[in-house]
Amino acid sequence: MDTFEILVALIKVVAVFVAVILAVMVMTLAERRVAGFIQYRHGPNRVGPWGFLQPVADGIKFLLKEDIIPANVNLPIYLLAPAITMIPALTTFAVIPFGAPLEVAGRTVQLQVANINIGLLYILALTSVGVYGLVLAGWSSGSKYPLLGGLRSSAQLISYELAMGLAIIGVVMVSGGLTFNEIIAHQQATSWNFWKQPIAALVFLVAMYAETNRLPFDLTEAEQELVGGYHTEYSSFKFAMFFLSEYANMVTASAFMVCLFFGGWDIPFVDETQMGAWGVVLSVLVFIAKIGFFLFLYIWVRWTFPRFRYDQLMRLGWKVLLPLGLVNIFLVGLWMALKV
Amino acid sequence: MTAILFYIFATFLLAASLFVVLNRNPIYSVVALVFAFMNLAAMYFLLEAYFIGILQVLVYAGAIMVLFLFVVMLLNVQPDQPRPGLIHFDRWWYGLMGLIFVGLFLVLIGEGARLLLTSPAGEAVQIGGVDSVGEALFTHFLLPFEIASLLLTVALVGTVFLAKRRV
Amino acid sequence: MADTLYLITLFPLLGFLINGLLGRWLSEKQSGLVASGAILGSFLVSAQLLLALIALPEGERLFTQNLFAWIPVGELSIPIGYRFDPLSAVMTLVVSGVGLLIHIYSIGYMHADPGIRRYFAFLNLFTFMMLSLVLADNLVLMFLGWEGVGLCSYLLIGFWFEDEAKARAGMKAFIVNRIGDAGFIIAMILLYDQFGTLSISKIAAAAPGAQLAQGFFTAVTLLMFLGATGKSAQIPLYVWLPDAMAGPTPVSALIHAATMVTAGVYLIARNSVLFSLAPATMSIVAFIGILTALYAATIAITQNDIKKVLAYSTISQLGYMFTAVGVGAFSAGIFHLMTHAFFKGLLFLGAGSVIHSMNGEQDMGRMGGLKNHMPTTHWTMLIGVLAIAGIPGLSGFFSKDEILWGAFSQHEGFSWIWLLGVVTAGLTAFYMFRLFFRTFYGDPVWEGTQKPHESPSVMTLPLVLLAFLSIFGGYVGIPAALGGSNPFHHFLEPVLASYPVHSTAAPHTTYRLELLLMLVSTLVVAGGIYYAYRVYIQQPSLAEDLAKRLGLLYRLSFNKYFVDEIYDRLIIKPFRMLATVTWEWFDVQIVDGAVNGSGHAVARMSGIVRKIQNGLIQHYASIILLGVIFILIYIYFD
Amino acid sequence: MVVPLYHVLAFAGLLFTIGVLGVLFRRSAIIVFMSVEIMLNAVNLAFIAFSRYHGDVNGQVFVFFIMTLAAAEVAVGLAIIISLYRNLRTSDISEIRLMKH
Repeated sequence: MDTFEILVALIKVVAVFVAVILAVMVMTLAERRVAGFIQYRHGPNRVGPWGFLQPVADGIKFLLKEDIIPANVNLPIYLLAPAITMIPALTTFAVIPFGAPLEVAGRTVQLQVANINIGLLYILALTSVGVYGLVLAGWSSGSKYPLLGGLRSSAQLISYELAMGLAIIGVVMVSGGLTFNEIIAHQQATSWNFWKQPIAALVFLVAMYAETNRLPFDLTEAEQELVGGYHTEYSSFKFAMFFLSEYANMVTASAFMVCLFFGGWDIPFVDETQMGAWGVVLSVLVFIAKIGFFLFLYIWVRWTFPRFRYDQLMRLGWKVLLPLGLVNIFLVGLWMALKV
Repeated sequence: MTAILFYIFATFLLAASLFVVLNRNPIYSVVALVFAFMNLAAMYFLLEAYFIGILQVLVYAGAIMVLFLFVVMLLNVQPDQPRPGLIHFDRWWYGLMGLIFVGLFLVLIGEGARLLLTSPAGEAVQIGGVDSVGEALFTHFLLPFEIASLLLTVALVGTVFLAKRRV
Repeated sequence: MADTLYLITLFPLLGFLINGLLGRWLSEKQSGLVASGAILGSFLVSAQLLLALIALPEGERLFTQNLFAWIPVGELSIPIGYRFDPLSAVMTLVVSGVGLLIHIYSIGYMHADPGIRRYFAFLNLFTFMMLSLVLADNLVLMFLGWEGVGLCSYLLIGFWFEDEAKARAGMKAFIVNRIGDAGFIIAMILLYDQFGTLSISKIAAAAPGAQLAQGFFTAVTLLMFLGATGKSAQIPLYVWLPDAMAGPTPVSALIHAATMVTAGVYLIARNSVLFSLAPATMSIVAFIGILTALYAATIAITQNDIKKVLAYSTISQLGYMFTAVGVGAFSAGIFHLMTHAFFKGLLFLGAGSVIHSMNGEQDMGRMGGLKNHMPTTHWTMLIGVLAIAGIPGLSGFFSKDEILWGAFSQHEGFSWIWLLGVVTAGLTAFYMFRLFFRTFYGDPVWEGTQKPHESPSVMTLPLVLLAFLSIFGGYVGIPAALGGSNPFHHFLEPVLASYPVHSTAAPHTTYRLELLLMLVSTLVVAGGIYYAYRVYIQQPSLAEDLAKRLGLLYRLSFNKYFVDEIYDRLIIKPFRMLATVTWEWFDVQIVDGAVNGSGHAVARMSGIVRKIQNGLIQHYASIILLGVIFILIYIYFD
Repeated sequence: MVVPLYHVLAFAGLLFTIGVLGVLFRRSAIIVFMSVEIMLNAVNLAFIAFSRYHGDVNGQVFVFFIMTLAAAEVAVGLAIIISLYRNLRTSDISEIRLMKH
C-alpha cells in the first residue's frame, strides 16, 4: 500500500462522507419543500435564497439546544443508542460504487471506498446491526412510548429484512456475484435488472421503505400514536443523530436500489469508458440523479399514502412480500435453467 | 498490521466476554456480547474467513442477539441483587473446578500448540469467500445442509408452540 | 430349479400367519381352505422338485438353497439353508402329502369347533417346522424345526386346554421331549467343538477321515439317539406318546403317527455317516428298537381305547424303524417310515372317523358291528390293518420284511433280533385285528338311540387315498428276492452311509433264504390273525377266559407295566421333593435374599448419590465439567 | 498466516473458559445462555483458525452448521425461558429446580 493508495482512499472516504452529509442536509430541506409543493403551500423559504440555508440553521439549532436527559433513563445505553444507529448508516455507503472507474496517473481508481468481495452481505449485515440502535434507544429511555416504538421497529426491520434479502438473491443469481461492481457490470453488459426482475424490484422497493422506517411504514415513530417513537425522550444533538441516520439510511437505500436494479452509475446506451474523465464525471452525475429520483419518490410517497396499521404491516411483510420474493427466486431459477 | 489488529480485536473480545459474564445487568451483557461478536467477526475477517465473518455479524450479532435483547426486554429482567458473602458455600467447589479447568485447558493448549508449531504452516489459499464455502455446502455437505434447514423449521414450530400463551 | 426350494416352507408359514393373525376375519371354511391350500402348494412344489431331482443323474441329485445368514457369530455362521436330496425329498413328500390329506380330513373332523382357526394355524405351523427340520442343511436349523414340532405337538395335544388332563398330557409330552433335546444339544456342541461347523454335509464329509477316538462318535451318536428316543417315543422316553392321544385325532395321525415321531429315525438316517462310525451305538439302537417294538406290542394287546391301541402300535412300529437303522438298513428304515406314514395315518383317520360317528366314544368295548353303518371306513380300515399286519402284496409287507431281512443278514449273532421281530409281527397282526373285529364286527354294544353314520366325503376321501397308498406305496421298494429292483433303495443309497453287511452266502442262496424268512413271518402273521378271529369272532367269551388265565401278565400289560407309576416314584417324587427344598430354603433364603438385599443396597446407595441430584442445573453442569477435567487430565498424561 | 495458530487457539480457549465460568456462576438463565453462546463461538474461532491453517474449507462449513444450530437452539431455549418465566415468575436458575421434587 503506497502513499498514492492511502491518499486516494482518504480522499474517497472524505468525499463520500461529505457527500452523504450534504445529501442529508439537502434532503431535510427538500422534504419540507416538496411537502409544501404537494400540499399547495410554501415550504421554508426564508433562510437564504429559496431557503437553502435552512438545514444549516437547523443544525445550529440542534447543536445549541439544551440536552435534556430524563431521570428514568439507563444512561450508558441511552448515550450509546444514537451512536449505534449512526455508525451503520454512515458506513454502509462504503461499498457502493458511485461512478465509473477513473484513470489517474496510469492507475485505475475505483470510485468506491472499499471493494470487498461480499459487498451485498456487508450491507445486509450492517443494516441488521442498525436495529440495536432503535431497540436500545427505545428501551433505555425508560418510558413506554419509546419502548413500544423500539419493539415495533425491531420486529418490522427483521421481518422486512427477509423480503429484502430474497429480492436481492434474484439479482445475485443472474449476475453471479456478490459485489456491486459485478452486478453493475452485468447490467451494463445486458440490461438493467429492473426490466428482468420487476417483481424483485417491487419487493425491494417496499422493503426499502420499511427498512428505513419511512411512511407508509413509519410505525416506529407514528407521531399520533407513540408521540415520537423510539426517540421521544431524545433531544438536541442526540436527536439530530437519529435524524441524520434516518436520512443517511434513505440515501444509502436509494443507492442500493439504483445499483441493484437500475444499473448503478451506468448511463443507458452510452459507453462511459470511451469518454475519459468526462465520462466518469457524467456517470457520477447520473448516479446522483438516479438516487435523487428515489429520494424524491420517498418524499412523494410520504405525503401521498396513509400509514399502515401494525397488523397490516406484518401481514404485508410475511404473507405478501415474502412469498413474492420466493416466487421471484423460483421464476429466476426456472428462467436460468431454461436458458442454459 | 494484521497481527496487531488481531490482538486488539482479541483483547476486546475477551474483555467484552468477561464483561458479559461478570456484570449484573443483563442488558449490558447483551450489548457487550454483541460487541464481542463484532470483534469476533473482525477476527474472522483477519483469518480470511470473509463469508463466515459476515455471517457472524448477520446471524449472531444481527439475529440471535436481537432475540436475547427481546427476551430481556420482555421479561424486564432486573439486575441481579448482590448476595451476602463473597463466595457462596454451594458454589465454591464450582469455582475450584473452574480454576482447575482453566489451568488444565491452558496447559493443554500450550501442549497442543507445541505439537502444531512443529508442523508446517498452511498455504494461503483463498477459501473464505462465499463461492468456496457455498460450493462445499451445496456439494459435499448438501444433505447436512438440508437437514439443517429442517432443524430450523422444527425450531421455528417448537418456538411458536412454546412461547405462545396457553390457548 | 432350486430357486423354488424356499417355497416349500414358505407356504405353510404364510398359511400359519394368515390363520394366526387374520383368522378372526376368516370363515371356518376359508380357514380350512387356506391351511390346506398352503400344504397343497408345498406338496406341488416338492413334487415338482422331486421330478427334477430324479431327472438328474445319480450322484448329482442335490439341490441346495441358502436364504440368508441366520446366526452369524464370529466364525460360526448358521444360514437358513435348505438341502433337497433323495432323503429329504422322500420326507418332504411324505410330510406334505400325508399332511395335505390330514388337513383336508380336518376340515370335516374339526367342523364346528370354536378353535378351528387356531387349530389350522397350529397345524400349518407344525408343517412349516417339520419341513424345516427335514430340509435343514445344518443341525441348528434342524434343531429349530425339531423344537418347533415339539412346540406344535404341545400346543395341539393340549388343544382342548379347558380339560386339565389334556393340558397336562401336552405338558408331559413337552417335558419328556426336553430330556431328549438336551442330548441333542450336547451332541451339537460336541460336534461343533470338534469340526468347527454344524453343517450336516460338512460334518458327514469330515467325519470318516477325522482322527478321532471311537468314544467320541459313540458319545455323540448316543446323545443324538437320546434325542431321537424322546421325539420318537422309544424306551425309556416313550411314555408321553400314549397320553398325547388327548389331542384331536387328525393331530394324532399327522404328528404322533406319520411325521413328527419319525423325526428321530430321520435324524439317524440323516447322520448315518456318524452312526456308521459308532458300531456300539448302532447295536444299542437296534436293541432298544426291537425291545420297544416287542414291549409296545405286548401292551397294545390289552388296551381298550382305540386310540391307545394305535398309539402303542405306533411305538412298536417306530421300534421297527429303529431296529432297521440300528442294523444299518437305513433305507429300509426310511421305507418303513414312509409306508407306516400311509397305513398308520389311514388307521388313525379311520379311528377318527369311527370316533366322530360315535360322538367321541373311544372305548372299543362300546363299539362293535359298525361294518354296515360305515362301509367306506370299514373297507379302508381293513386295508390299513392288513397293511400293518404285513400281508403280502400290501406296502407294510415289503417294508417290514426288508427290516427283518436286514436284521437277519446283519450279523450272525443278530438273528435273535429277527426272531423278536417276527414275534412282534405276529402280535401286531393279532392286536390290529382285535381292534378291527371289536370295532366293526360282533354285536353292537353302543348305547343311545343315535345311529352311527358314515363320515362326510371330505373325511372319507383322504381315507380312500391313503388306503390306495397303503396298498401301492410299497411297490417302489419290491426287493430283489421277489424279482423287483427296489428302486427306492437305490434312490436313497447315495445319501445314506453303507454299513458293512456280513453276509457270506452268494446272492441266489440269500434270495432263497430271504424268501424262506418271508414265508415264516407271513405264517406267523396269519397265525396272529387267525387267533384274533378265533377269540373275537368265533368265541367272544374266550377273551375274558384268557385274561383270567394269564392273570398277572394280563394286568401287567393292561397297566402298561406300571411304567408311569415307576417313573412317578423313582423320578418325579424325589425330584419334586428336591424342588420343594430348593424352593423353600434356597430360593427364599438365598436367591430372594440376594435379590432383596441388592435392592436394599441400591436404594441405600442411591439415597447417598441422590444428593448430587439437587435440581440445580449448574450443579449438573459442574459435574459435566468434572468429567471434562478427567478427560483433559487423561489426555495430558497420555 | 500472520497470527500463529496457537495464539488463536489460546484466545479461543480463554473465551471458552470464560463461557464455562459464566455457565457455572451466573444465576440468570439468560446470562447462562449467553455464556453457552460464548462457548460455541470459542469453538467456532478454533474451527476458523484450523480452517485457515490447513487451507481447508470444511472448518468453515462446520462453523456454518454450528451457527445454524445456535440459531435454532437460541430460539427454542429462549422460548423455554419465556414459558418458565411465565409460570414461575423468575428466570433465576437456582430457583428453578422443579425436577428435584
